Amino acid sequence: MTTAGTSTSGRTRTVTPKHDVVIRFAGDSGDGMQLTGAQFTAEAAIAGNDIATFPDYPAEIRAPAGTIHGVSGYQLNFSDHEVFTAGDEPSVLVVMNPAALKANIKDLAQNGILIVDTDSFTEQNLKKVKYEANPLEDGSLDKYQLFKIDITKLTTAALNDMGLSTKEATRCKNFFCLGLVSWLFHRPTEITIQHIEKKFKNKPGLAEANRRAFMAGYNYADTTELFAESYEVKSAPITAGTYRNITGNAATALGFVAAAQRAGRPLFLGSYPITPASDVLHELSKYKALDVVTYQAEDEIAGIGSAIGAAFGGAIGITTTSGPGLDLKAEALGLAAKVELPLVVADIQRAGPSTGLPTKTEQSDLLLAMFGRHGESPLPVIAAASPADCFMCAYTAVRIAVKYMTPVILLTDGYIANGSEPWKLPEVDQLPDITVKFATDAATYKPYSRDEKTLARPWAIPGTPGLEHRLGGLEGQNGSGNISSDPDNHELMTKLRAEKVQRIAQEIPPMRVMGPKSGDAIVVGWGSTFGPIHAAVKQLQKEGRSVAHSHISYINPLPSDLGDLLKNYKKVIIPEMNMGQLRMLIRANFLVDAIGINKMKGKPFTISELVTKISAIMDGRKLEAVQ
Amino acid sequence: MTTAGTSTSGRTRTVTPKHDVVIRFAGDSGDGMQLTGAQFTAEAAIAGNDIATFPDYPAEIRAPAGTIHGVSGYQLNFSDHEVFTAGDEPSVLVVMNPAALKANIKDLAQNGILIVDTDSFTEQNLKKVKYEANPLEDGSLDKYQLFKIDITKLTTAALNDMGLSTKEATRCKNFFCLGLVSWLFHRPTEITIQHIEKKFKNKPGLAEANRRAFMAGYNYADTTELFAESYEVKSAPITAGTYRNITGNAATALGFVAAAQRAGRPLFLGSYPITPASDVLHELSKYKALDVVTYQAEDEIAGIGSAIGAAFGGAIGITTTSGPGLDLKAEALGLAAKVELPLVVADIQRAGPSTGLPTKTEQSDLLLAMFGRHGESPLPVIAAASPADCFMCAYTAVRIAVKYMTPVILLTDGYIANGSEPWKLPEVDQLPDITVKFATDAATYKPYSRDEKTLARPWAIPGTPGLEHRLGGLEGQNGSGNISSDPDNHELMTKLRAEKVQRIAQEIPPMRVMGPKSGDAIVVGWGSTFGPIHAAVKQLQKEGRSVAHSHISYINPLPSDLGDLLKNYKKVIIPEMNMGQLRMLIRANFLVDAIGINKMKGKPFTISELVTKISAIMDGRKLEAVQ
Amino acid sequence: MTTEATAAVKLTRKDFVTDQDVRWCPGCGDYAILSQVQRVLPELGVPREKIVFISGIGCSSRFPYYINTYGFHTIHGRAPTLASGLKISRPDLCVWIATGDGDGLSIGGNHLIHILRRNLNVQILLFNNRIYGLTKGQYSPTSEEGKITKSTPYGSPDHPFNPIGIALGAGATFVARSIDVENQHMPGVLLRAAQHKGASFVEVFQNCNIFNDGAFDYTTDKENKLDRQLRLENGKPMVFGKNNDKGIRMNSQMQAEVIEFKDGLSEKDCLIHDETNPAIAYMLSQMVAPKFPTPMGVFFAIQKTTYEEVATEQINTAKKTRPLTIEQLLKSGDVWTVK
Amino acid sequence: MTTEATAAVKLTRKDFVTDQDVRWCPGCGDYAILSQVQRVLPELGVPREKIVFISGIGCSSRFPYYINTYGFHTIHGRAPTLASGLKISRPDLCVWIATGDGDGLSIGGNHLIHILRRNLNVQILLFNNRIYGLTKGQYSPTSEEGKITKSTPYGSPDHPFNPIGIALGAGATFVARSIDVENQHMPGVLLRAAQHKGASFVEVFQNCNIFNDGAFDYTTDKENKLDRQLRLENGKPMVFGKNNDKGIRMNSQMQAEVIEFKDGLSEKDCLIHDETNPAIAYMLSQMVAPKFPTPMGVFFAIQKTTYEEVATEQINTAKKTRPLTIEQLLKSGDVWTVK
Ligand SMILES: Cc1ncc(C[n+]2csc(CCOP(=O)(O)OP(=O)(O)O)c2C)c(N)n1
Ligand SMILES: Cc1ncc(C[n+]2csc(CCOP(=O)(O)OP(=O)(O)O)c2C)c(N)n1
Ligand code: SF4
Ligand code: SF4
Ligand SMILES: [Mg+2]
Ligand SMILES: [Mg+2]
Repeated sequence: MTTAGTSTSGRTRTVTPKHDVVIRFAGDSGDGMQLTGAQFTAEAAIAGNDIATFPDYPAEIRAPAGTIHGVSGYQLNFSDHEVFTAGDEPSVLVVMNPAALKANIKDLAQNGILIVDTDSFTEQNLKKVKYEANPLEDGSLDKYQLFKIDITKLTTAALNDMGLSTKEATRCKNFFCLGLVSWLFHRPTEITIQHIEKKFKNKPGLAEANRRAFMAGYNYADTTELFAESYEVKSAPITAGTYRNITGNAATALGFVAAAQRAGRPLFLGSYPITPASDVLHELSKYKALDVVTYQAEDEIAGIGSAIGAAFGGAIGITTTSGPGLDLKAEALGLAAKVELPLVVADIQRAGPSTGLPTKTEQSDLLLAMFGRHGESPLPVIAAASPADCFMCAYTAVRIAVKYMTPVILLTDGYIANGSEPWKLPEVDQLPDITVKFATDAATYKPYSRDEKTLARPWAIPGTPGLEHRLGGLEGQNGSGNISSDPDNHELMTKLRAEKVQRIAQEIPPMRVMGPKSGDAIVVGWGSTFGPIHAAVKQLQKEGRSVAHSHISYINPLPSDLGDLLKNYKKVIIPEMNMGQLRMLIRANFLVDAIGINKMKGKPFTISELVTKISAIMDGRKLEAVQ
Repeated sequence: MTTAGTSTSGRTRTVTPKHDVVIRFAGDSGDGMQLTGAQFTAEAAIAGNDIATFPDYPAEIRAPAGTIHGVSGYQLNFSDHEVFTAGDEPSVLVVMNPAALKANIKDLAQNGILIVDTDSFTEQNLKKVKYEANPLEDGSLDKYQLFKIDITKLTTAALNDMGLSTKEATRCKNFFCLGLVSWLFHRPTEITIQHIEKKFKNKPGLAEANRRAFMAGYNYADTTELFAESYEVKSAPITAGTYRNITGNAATALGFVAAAQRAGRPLFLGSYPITPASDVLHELSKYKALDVVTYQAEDEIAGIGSAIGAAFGGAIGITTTSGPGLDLKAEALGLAAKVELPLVVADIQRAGPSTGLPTKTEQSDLLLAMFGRHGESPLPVIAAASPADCFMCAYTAVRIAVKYMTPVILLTDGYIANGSEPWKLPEVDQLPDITVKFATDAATYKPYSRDEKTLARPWAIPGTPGLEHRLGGLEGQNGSGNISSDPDNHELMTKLRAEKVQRIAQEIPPMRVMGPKSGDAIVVGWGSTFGPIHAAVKQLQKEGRSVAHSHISYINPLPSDLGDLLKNYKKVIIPEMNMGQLRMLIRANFLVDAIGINKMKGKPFTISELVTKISAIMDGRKLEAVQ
Repeated sequence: MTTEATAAVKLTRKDFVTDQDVRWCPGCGDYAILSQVQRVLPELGVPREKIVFISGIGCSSRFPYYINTYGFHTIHGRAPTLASGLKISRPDLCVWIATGDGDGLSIGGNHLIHILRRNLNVQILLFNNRIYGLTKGQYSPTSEEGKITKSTPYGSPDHPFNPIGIALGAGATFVARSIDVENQHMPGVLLRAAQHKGASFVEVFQNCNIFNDGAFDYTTDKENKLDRQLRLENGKPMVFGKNNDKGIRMNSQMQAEVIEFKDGLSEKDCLIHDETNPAIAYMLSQMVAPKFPTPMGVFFAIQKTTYEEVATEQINTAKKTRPLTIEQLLKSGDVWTVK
Repeated sequence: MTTEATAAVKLTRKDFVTDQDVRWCPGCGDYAILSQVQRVLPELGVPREKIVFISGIGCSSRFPYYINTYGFHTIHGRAPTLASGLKISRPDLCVWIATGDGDGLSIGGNHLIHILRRNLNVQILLFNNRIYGLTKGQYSPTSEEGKITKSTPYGSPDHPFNPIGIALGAGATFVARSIDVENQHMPGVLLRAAQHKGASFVEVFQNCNIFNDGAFDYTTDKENKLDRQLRLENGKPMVFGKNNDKGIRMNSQMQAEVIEFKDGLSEKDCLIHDETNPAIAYMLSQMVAPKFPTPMGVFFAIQKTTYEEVATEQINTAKKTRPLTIEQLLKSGDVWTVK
């Protein structure tokens, strides 16, 4: 239904309501598209839409301007109902140069809106990306609603009396774009202007320039009647509460801080920078006032080593990394497992093997997390399902580490680490309890005595008189911890260490099932595939399929009710952004012939590809046929 | 049947024939028991017995003399028929001090022969190991045939005119022991004497002292009529050929050299010392004349890094290590997998986790070898089944690495690395072909073009004009190898890398089955459990059980006929010196409910415990009941 | 580098340019270094196929992609390990390592000091921009104390490494320094490094204009650089300044000081640079701005055996003195025959 | 170590002996070091529970088991990493690191130089026996060139590290050397190390009588040791010899030489030891036998901020100037409310 609204300029305009919109901003790395995207996301969030985002940027800092490699993109899905992913295909695409067009146009929905900065379509730029003819002229974009705008020129014109260099003025074009789309989606201008003023409060010149560019874009859309209609996405029915839009990495950092605060212990992060994990380090380094020490170590081994040392001293020891760094932490993780100290290792997975595609996402470190240490050294593994879920998972990882005196591995990945969604702020005092109780009684203390319920050994920290003891990697006697090469004790300790991890199953809530409790198929996922799987299964259910979705947060130990759950469905389908790592565990544990849907493209699943493939499997068709 | 023989002294003595004997020498680390054992082994081998040995020594270099920790042992099984292990329990035990007695007596068979050096049973030594009374006197050893001999005194007396210090003279007591047991088992003295002369050819004084001590022991046994009877183990029916007794580590080293020689390439070993792998480094460092370079790197990462560098240059690159070192090599292994260079990583497993029990054996690095790298980076994994088998496995590892242009992981463990058995020397020119063909044609060369059959890319080494190219860990385009972040290419490459490893299945001979082709149970093993499993299954078959044994050498990829094979048996039983690592792979791959027998005691399975447990499982009894 | 330069080859700068797009940020100091290396390579008289560039991970470690020789972009910090294996097994190759202050001194510090100690005949170029470029701006082991970066919003608490000091401490046989923008100076240093038999360590000040812009402005400032740089020349007194009117003197307690040539002081009072004297090299490494001019050029250069020459010699000797075939080897030890 | 020594505690050597059997080889130099450390600890006035010994892997790294304080026998080469995390988060503790030439300079070289650079207030004892003891006799980074060991039957092709040189190059603030058998000398050095605020590096020559017996006999030889050791004393001329009749002089080109006190030469001609002068310290590190006497004692000692004091200060300042609760933190950023 189309209604008539009134724009700020007073003109009457046509406002078409929409349930959801997927918009993608794409430009050169230096064009500021990440900022535009983030700001437009904030507008949507405040308007009450449900949102999900997916930034996608190149491995190079600044690849040569105008090349495909240098293209940086930011996608936002905003809607009047619950959304689970940043959307399969954009219906609106904003591109700042030929490279961005070339790299993104294939994704744009048919008849989608395509906004282009014509100024950048110079012969030279076209040549750089091997366009023979100018696609803006040759009719090749006819199936889209093409809006050709001299964005650069218009921006610099709007700022021409400010005394800025051309370079400085040109930089503001991303705010011009923001103005355009803000008009297009019927956003109030005030919020963005407030933002600009806050963000650039120490640089009033910049604030003014960006404000002007923004309004120029907005007004340009308004006055030129560039767009025949504008759109409105109403607010979504969202649970009451206070929200903020959060990326997975920020949520992970906050989860750690909240846990340390609840435990009443200082937080020690030992880390070495690596994409896409570095932001957790950056975040945490800001929270010194909350007793957070961040230590940028000389390498990943030193990162985990320092965290173990800090844990020995009574701090909440954390180390964060991505795949290659987790490789390097293997030996020290084995030590932490053997000495049974609490520790959390967060692995923000990226596409491998080796250096791989460092800015792209993948779920291919699961078996490394499970088995990547010599000897028998099982460890708990927890995986976050969405940006906001990172908070609770990080919190839980600390809680379990401390309660069971064990290292815990937390898995997230580039997709949710950089992607964002609204996060309902928790009440700190309603978070699950984390109690730290250090041993103090010299008379009864034994380094390896065990708690009956958790099998945890006591945490006794230096500074406690009478509890002096020595830890180490050599096998030790249960109870005393003294070095022991007794064969029976080694077997006992091996089993105790395994059993301790198994006991964590008592913490795991029953599996939640979205859909029928039994039926033709259950789709089981873990980690960041939650969004696409959830949306795909919903759609299939709407189509009348007997299919359910259940998502695993605890991968080691697996939930105790999982095996029985799987038996209730004729087929078990496991989509993963790897070659079938969870599938292997499920098959080995439950002897079910789980079928995989595997994607190794450095990109999350789209809902539609999952819908297609799940259907195919349910129909007994070969997957190759639909690929 | 007992016959009368004539000893060297001319006396008539009673010689009892035996089918097999298990003898263990045990003493302080400094007592030279490893040498005595090895020499006695050589005597048995030359006499044509089949043999298997198991040395067992402490983690400390020299724990304080006389302590349990300092006890070092060497066990030999020699027989007139085929043997598969060093034997479950010794029937002869030689102990040099109270600590050795205390540590070993529980293993001695009932009525077994116990030879003791009484001189060391001083009050002080007894106290050190907490003997309240002298066990030689208090009747506690009545169930054995106890021979109390003043070995130390007799040795020094025999040497007293040689001008040696007491310490030097005392050191020769191990040769006195050797003389004793040589008499007891009816060995000719010449061979040992030749040996002594050869071994100490640069130290004529020592040669003379040891020769004298040896003869003193021999003659003492002969003249004193100490033993009522002596024993003879006839030669075993062994395939014709030239043999030598070899440890797993020596065989591994020779396998590598033979492979490099057949390939016509220099061998480069980059390694960092670690127990129990160091001996491979020590061995290889001797063979410079065969174009072997050994590089003792600053750590394990440098070890593998240097081997990859050497492989890039066209050498056969090898790195050797044990568990903790394999942890550290993970990241570089991923690089080697990505750049597809040939490389062999040998992991001589030891008991973990962490430092664990460094001198004890275990099979607990299997899943680390399989999955211990971030990203999808599958690699071939080969496991050796016995000391001599290490030769062919090492050879094969190189052959496959070169043929498929891939890193290969070779697993052995402390048990077979240090244990020994007779090895039938191969004819070098009859070993499987290893052909290295470097790319040279600049016109057709592409770094990532692929061989149709193996999917191997070409090996082009620096120095070849026109083939200049750059390798690296970033994902590359199939064909050109140029850096590529193309999503489809990443998926293609991931699948190609996996497929290449799968193709190795075409190299794998059909599974050999010992026993019925179908039946109640099949016992499946891998690695060093071969001996005990084989012997146990043979025994069960003799008892009329319907049980077979099949052993897996190639763990990745698994043999293509394995799945079908397993279906022919009602039960699949997998004994492992770990918590069930192969079992997990078998369950996941073939969805069979494989049952594990797991031992984590730093020691190999005994035949009898396997017999008991396999029977229990076949009878449907719970394993706990028999443990 | 290898001494087996074959005069026959006559290459030019262009021969060393690859077809790959260079993907550094516009304005990055790495471009200047690349172009100077490409200028120097033809002068070595080594055929292209005999040259190998090996790097770790970082912006600087992208270097090999842009040089048309053999190349290997390995993993973070480990370039020296691959270079060692390659050079030991292929002493005929001319091996270069390109690394950064993070790659070479943070995660890779150990491999760096060990390759220097072992004195493999390779050239090591350490691009020191005092920042982690590729991971977008965290501080590095050479960042100044108190530096504010993404990972140190309150300022770094670390004392930085002195790369020259580390190299000397590790026993390096050739240690030098140059600057990306000094295109008259760097080629000479690179050439010396290439000609040195043994491990050559060259610290190159490199500007990262995105995350640490201007880190070396004080030293490279066009106006004042002659007052702020001390150009080292072996056997020459340590003189500097726009008018060559300043120098370095050492007092009897081994303390260096800057003197101006007045009140009877002249270059005769200056310390003579001696590339073979470790104490002088070390003292120079400790001279930092603004108290001292920044020394540039070759700090230290001595001859020692290289690892690979000793290793190769051992093999050749073994082959001569104890020749062995694989058949003999297998049959060595205690062998018996069963018929 | 920590400066918060509490005078109240009065401990003796015995308080620091554990109930564990000491498992070194009889005659190993480690025993002497252990007993001297146990003698010095009571003098620090630090309660036992505030002391932590951290080690890697090696014979020497078994050290913590034998000292009755808190202890951690970690993994090979990584002791400094655990010590760093512990000391940063617990500046109140007195942290010691026990390491070997393999543990500290081979696999652990990088962590060692980084902890020295960051100047954490810990004491590092490097047991240098020039061999890998625990793994039964391979050569180490401090083994002499040409050394024949299990892994180098043809002799090692490496040039050894100079541990003192490495430490200085890394920017250590306290660098010293002593010998296992010198039980008069070592306690003084240990005490100085403990009292130094910042990372103290002490190289201890240690005899491995099983795999490298006599490695330091030349220096420790009872008859001649006074002629072969140079005992360093701050502010004193460098004099040595049985009759104090020899000394170290430095010429104008910064070359050290041994002089005998005759022909008018006396201790006045000798260089005065100055612990704060890096050039002197480095020159001393380069003096090797037999040309020079082996310097013993404190080579270098200066004051710099420690990592943990700056880190702690940042936290305290942040708490004061920008106090924050977890509730506030969660609600920071762009927050909106849905009703
Ligand atoms: C094992 C591992 N850890 C971390 C990283 C992430 N990483 C890549 S480059 C780099 C630092 C680069 O700094 P530098 O060597 O100074 O190079 P620059 O980019 O400044 O030239 C880091 C931390 C990685 N790729 N691998
Ligand atoms: C990761 C790893 N690599 C190798 C080893 C084996 N290893 C243990 S101690 C040691 C060397 C010890 O030498 P050093 O530090 O000099 O100690 P020492 O025994 O001489 O006192 C080695 C190589 C190990 N335990 N862990
Ligand atoms: S980030 Fe810095 S070092 Fe890296 S390419 Fe850009 S300017 Fe150069
Ligand atoms: S091997 Fe050497 S260093 Fe180790 S305990 Fe024995 S004597 Fe000491
Ligand atoms: Mg840098
Ligand atoms: Mg040592």
